[in-house]
Amino acid sequence: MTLDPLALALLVPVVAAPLLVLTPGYRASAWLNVAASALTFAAAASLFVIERPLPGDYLHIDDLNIVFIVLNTFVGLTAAVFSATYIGHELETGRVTTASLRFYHAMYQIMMFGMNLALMSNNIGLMWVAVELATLSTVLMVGLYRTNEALEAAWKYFILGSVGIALALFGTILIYMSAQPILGEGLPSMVWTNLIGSAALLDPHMLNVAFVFLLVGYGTKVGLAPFHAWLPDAHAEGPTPISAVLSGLLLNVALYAVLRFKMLMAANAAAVAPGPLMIGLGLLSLIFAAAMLYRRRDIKRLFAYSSIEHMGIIVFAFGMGGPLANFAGLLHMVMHSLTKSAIFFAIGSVTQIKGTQRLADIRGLTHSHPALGWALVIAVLSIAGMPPSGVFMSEFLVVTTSFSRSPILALILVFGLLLAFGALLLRLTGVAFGTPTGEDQEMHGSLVPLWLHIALIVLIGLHMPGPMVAWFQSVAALLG
Amino acid sequence: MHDLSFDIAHMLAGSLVLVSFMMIYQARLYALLNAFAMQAFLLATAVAWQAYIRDAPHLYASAAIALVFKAIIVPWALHRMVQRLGIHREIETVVGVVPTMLAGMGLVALSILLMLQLTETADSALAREDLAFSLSVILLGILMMVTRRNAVSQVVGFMSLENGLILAATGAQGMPFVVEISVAFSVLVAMIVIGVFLFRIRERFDSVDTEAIEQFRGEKQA
Amino acid sequence: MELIGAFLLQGLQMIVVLALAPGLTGLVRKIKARLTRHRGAPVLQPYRDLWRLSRKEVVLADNASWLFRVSPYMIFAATWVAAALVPTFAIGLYFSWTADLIAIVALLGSARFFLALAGMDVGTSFGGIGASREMMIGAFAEPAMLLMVFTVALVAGSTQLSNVAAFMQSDAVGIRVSLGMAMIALIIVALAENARIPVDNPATHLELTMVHEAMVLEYSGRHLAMIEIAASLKLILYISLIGAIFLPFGIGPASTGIFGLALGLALFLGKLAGASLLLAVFETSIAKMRVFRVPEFLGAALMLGLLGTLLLFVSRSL
Amino acid sequence: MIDTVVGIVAALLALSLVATMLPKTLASATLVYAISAAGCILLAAAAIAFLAGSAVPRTVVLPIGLPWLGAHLGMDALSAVFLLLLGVGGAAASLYAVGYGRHEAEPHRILPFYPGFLGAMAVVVLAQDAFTFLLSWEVMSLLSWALVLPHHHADATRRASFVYLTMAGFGAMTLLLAFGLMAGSAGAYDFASIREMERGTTLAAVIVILMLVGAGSKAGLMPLHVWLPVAHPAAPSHVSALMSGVMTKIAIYGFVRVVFDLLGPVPWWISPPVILLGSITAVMGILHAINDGDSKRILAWSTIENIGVIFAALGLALAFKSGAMPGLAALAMTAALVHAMNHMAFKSLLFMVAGAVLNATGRRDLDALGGLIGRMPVTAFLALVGVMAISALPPLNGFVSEWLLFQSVLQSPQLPQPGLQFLVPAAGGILALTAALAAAAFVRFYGITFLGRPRSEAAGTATEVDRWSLGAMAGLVALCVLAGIFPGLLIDFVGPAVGIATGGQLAAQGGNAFATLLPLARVDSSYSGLLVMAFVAIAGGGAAWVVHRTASRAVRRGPAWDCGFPNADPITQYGGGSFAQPLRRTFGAVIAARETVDMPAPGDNRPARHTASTADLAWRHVYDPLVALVDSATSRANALQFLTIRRYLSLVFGALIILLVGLAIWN
Repeated sequence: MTLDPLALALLVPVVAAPLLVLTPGYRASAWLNVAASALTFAAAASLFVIERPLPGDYLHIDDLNIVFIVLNTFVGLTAAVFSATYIGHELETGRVTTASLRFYHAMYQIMMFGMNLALMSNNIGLMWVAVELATLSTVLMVGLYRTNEALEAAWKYFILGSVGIALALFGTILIYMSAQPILGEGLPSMVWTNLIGSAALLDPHMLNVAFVFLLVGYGTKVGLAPFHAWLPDAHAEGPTPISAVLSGLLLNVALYAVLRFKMLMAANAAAVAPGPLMIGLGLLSLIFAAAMLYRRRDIKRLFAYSSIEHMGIIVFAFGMGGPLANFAGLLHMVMHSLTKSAIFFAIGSVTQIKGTQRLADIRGLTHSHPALGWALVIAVLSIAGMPPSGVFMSEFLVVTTSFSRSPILALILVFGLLLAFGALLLRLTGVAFGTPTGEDQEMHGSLVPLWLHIALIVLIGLHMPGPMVAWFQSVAALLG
Repeated sequence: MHDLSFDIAHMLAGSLVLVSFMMIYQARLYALLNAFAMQAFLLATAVAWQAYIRDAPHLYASAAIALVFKAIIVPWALHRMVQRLGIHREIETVVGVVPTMLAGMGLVALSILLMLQLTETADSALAREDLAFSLSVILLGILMMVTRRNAVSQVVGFMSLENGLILAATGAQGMPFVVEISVAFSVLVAMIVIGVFLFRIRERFDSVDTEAIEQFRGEKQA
Repeated sequence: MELIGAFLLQGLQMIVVLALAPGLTGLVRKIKARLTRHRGAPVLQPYRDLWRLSRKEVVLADNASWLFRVSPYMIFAATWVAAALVPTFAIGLYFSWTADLIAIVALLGSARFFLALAGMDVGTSFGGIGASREMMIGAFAEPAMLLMVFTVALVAGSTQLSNVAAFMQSDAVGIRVSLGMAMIALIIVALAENARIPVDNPATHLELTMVHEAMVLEYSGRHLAMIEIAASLKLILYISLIGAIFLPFGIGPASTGIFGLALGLALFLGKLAGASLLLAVFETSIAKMRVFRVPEFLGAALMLGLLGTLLLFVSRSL
Repeated sequence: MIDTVVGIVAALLALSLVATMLPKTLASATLVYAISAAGCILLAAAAIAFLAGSAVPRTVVLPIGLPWLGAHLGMDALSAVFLLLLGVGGAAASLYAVGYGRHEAEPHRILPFYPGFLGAMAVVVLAQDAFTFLLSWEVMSLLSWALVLPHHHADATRRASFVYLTMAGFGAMTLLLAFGLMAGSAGAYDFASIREMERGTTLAAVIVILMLVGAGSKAGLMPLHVWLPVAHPAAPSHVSALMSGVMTKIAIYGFVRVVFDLLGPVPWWISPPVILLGSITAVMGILHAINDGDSKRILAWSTIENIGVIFAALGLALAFKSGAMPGLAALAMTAALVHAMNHMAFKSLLFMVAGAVLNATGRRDLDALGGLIGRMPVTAFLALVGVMAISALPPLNGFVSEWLLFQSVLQSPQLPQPGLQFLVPAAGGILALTAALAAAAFVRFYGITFLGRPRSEAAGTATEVDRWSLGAMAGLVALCVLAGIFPGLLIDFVGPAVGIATGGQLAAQGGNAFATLLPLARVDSSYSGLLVMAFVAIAGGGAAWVVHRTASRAVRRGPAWDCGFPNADPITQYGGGSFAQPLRRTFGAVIAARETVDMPAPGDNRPARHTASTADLAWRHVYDPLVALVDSATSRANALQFLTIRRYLSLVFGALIILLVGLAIWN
């Protein structure tokens, strides 16, 4: 197999991981980590220019996953940069050891490998394996700090994740069994392109059961209520760059899996329509998360719940279906990845400055650290759906299109959005304004990734580049 | 293929479900572990049988894994643990055995109902019933996880869940990755067991005094 | 030529109201005195008072501002213009379209506005009492007045007083309940606006009961003269307003010859005399009410005005 | 034409970005405000040119916003009228800010948002598609939110900003729903195709209600007004002037644009709610204004009142329009638009006055002011014109719009529906009451602030404000007077916009003799501000001249008459509370007025206390319960954060089982 970008995007992390384990000194490994991520991103980005390889039994590239892959590698890069400037301080405060840092960087690459593999795989079995790989690696990173809370979080994540894994596997097996009579035994019946090609022939009842299991299994990773329990703690107790990656990427990967199978369902007329299920789960997650936002005392948990909320919105949008809603869903997903990871970058610096994650101890950031504070304000307002971020555009599309189709659902959606908006605004007002309190250590984390993300958010919100629109529209058509 | 082989496979699969019920029925940990070992053994046999009747040699591998790892090592390890934690006498069920049994019945009924709705195809008779059995094993496994307090019994529950998965995977004709999957799951289980060992997890699963947990929750409850 | 005539008539109208105003006040006082078996001051006394006041020096409070000194003239001017726009003995005067009934109400409103401000300027508590109570009275009197205007305008189809008077003279309008209600409303408003019993007592200087007098307490000399004459202008305005709307007989168009106008003038004087008699009788026969009963009193006027308006629709839809 | 306008707007928005990089010096503040003022003047000029000339409306499409749609920007008469309003108000506020801004502690918290706020409002007016409209609407809310926050150290300010942006978000969501209904699921978002679309009357009515809520929450319609009384005192005064004088009118624009222009025919029965809501808002707003003790909050309440008046006029126009009487609809609509213009002028002026007083004394509470007419004579004079205008006294502009409104109320018998025939005069009565109460409120405002004796040290030592501020205020005063004595010009100006909205138009007024208003030839009710002004001037001046010539002109100064009870304490003057007492007692029920007297027992020589308080029923009956509800609900939901893993697992399991059972049943 020649060294095409796909292979590169997968090989680089695989090669980098052992290197990182061996590299002495965390600085070197940190920047090596950055370099590897940069290389991966370059490889992924080159997928735009070169013509796409034909789908094989294991890997393939189409309009849908290329968006995910590029986004994934990009945020992976920025997160790596942030982590490189951030993690050193953790060493000074003694929260981590050099050894665990090596391990951390290696795991970072393995996680990137898992996610890229999951996104590129043309094979539902391979996708399953890859998602699990990514999950397990993140589990280990969540537990990095070895505090009781961290272990608690990691353990919770691990157990719920494992059950999710099992259920997803059963769904995968069912899909295989439904395909096996048509596509024959063995690998062919697991190849995505074959499946979608002959979706109409598959046994609808089998598909239904399979979809339920896949939805629950992968939905656990997406963090949909009521399968969300691992998410807030995992975000709150792990290292902040990992929280950024979790919210920005892992959720997307799981969502991608759900979308794939949704397409399969949609392609089979006799099967149960996946829409209502997704709409229900989406609204449930939205309302639930919005309600939970009010009582948060920990800034990272706050935004973890906001991730659940936005996953709810996205799943709702895809559940509604139709070109506009799907477009909105994709856009919202991209925007959420960029914005939420930006927010976690900001929070990383904030927690280092204030030496705490308690919301009550963080005050007047725009006063004490204007560059950081205002960035946080912009990012939070963007995630809350304020223009000129793309989130506003996607929410505009979702609400306007769904209201004329099914008013009740739209009203529930709007209610949830307002609830969440109020909560975020309440917290933001406290955090960003007023007279600063608490300790004020120097800031290590770099602001470059943060502002870069914000620039992208605003740019896309005001003027989406043509090619991007083209993909989104074709993908929206694919999703049906 | 003659019918006998079907019937044997069928019988083995059914007996897995039976053993799951036995596990639910067992309140004491030692008995539970023994039951689980039995289930693992049955699974190994079932997989081996599938390997034989379909002459799919790679399945022998996963049969072996099931036998060695799950029927022997893990039960033994858990046995040790129970002794170490000194919990072999505790009654660990959250809800009484009878309601749990009834719930189990319901689950089996549900899974059979679901699987019988599948459209009849040529050779899917066995597949359908196999699926029904493995689905019920899976559901019973989760049921066990949620109705037992103790970490060990929950590990056992998880593993019986996974038994059901392996059963389904082997039942699916010519499914790739079965061996890899069983390996992956063995690793998973190993990690769980180690985890239970390392941080004496039982409180983290569940405990009588909730205070002990909440001091590990990031946010104290107001 | 006739333009000059029109100007003359308009001027005459302005002069007439200005000239008659103090006399009217004097007349009312005289009758009241008689009714209470006093001899009373001569009818022409107000003219003498004004003359004397205007010759006295002005005593200003130390912290009185320019507003305090300007207000009397503003009040006088606003009231006078308003009064001059109400048809007294002739309609269709040259400038009659300058302001309709709504504008006249608003002009009186601005007079009240300045009076209240002037009351607050010196910074004694009396001024405050007066201003606050005056504004409360105004807050009820103006809407009542406007609702009355609605009723009339809905009948006459215009808020232009000349048209209203002309329409009222025409036999298109019979006796209407709503018009009666409007008239009562207008009378109540008139009593309140002119600080008459039962709302206020023009003769008292007992602090707790007075409203108008409390505001002008600090005024003296020519300023006081201006305020006084403005007050009497207001009185004559309301009387001629009632006359123009509800007893429009005798008010001829400006084009009628000298005799028509003379007749109109004579009738106008008659109306004034009758009105002052009624007013005096009314005032002597009832007592002043507590300040916080005033809203109820004026609220009644408001209700009457609204009722009148609504009844119109009923009678129309019948 | 439109290109230049878009250019100016773009420049304003760009200025915001530039302002973030400017050094924190006085010069940069002056620069930003000066450029903003210039931009606003240009906008106003462009609008005037558009209205005066017969330029054809043209739309430009920028590659911004929805990719397949782009941002449609265009200008028609309606946009031009509000662009003019924005330009004038913005220019005045900016000029004022050149002087006033000097006193800001943290100018870098204002400058980056100020020009952008102006620009965003302009875009709202120019937007020709739903997305651009809502985008700029939200940006407008966002930047104004940031502009409320400069004094963020005060808790009240932060709370105000929170309340404000939450209400704004709510309003935006309702607008989103409204446009969702208008555009349909296919997403035909540009105004042109929204106009084309056919829709049932019920749907139209729903949209009107949604617009009423959405635009009303921005304009300050009850019970969505709660943000105004908190946000306006918190914001710097020139921002308050903009928000109150201009932004609320942009909200009005949104309502007019959608309900009258885009929506097509609406059922008549939707107009009574609008009229009723408007009138109630008006009277409630002014009642609160009378009873409030904070100068800027008084003005905020009075803004609510005027918004109510405007909405009542709009409702009337709606009624006439649905009754197929374009001429009368035009009369009501003219009243609404002219009143919007006038309110922009005098409300901005009064907020500037309040700001000047705040600068000079540092106090906003009436009971600490007084006697400023001596210390700041020019401000006092300008303020006097302002309060006369807002109290609708002839010959100023406030009276013109009120007069037009009453004239259109008087046409209610023409309406076919008896319900409206009864409702409209009643509403007219309420509006008359409102006008009278407004006079009372502003006598109180002016009298206690500027007249009497100083009630505090600060008030006693105040000094006149800078020339820039005075210049801006003087300009607005000139506008109030001109619009009062030459109303015809203004009416002719808004004519085409009225035509767009109602399909009818008033006869041209500009040419009438002595600038007389004669809106309906059929009923020749007329009013000439010019002549009234002239007569009053002649009469007053003449009287003064005669008296001073013929009689004495002697003046002696002496102490005020104290009734033999010498007490120099300025506290003995009537204060805000005591002035409001009669009306508070009369209307106590609707403003939840409470008076408590604490009378010490005989022999006890502590002072007796009298405290009076009023409350906003909207808070008491809508928002506080809502907050409590959210509070309890969330705290109950919060338990889910603290479950054990086994319970979480059972959640997953339960969900799975439910789904499977559902599936089994579905098959």
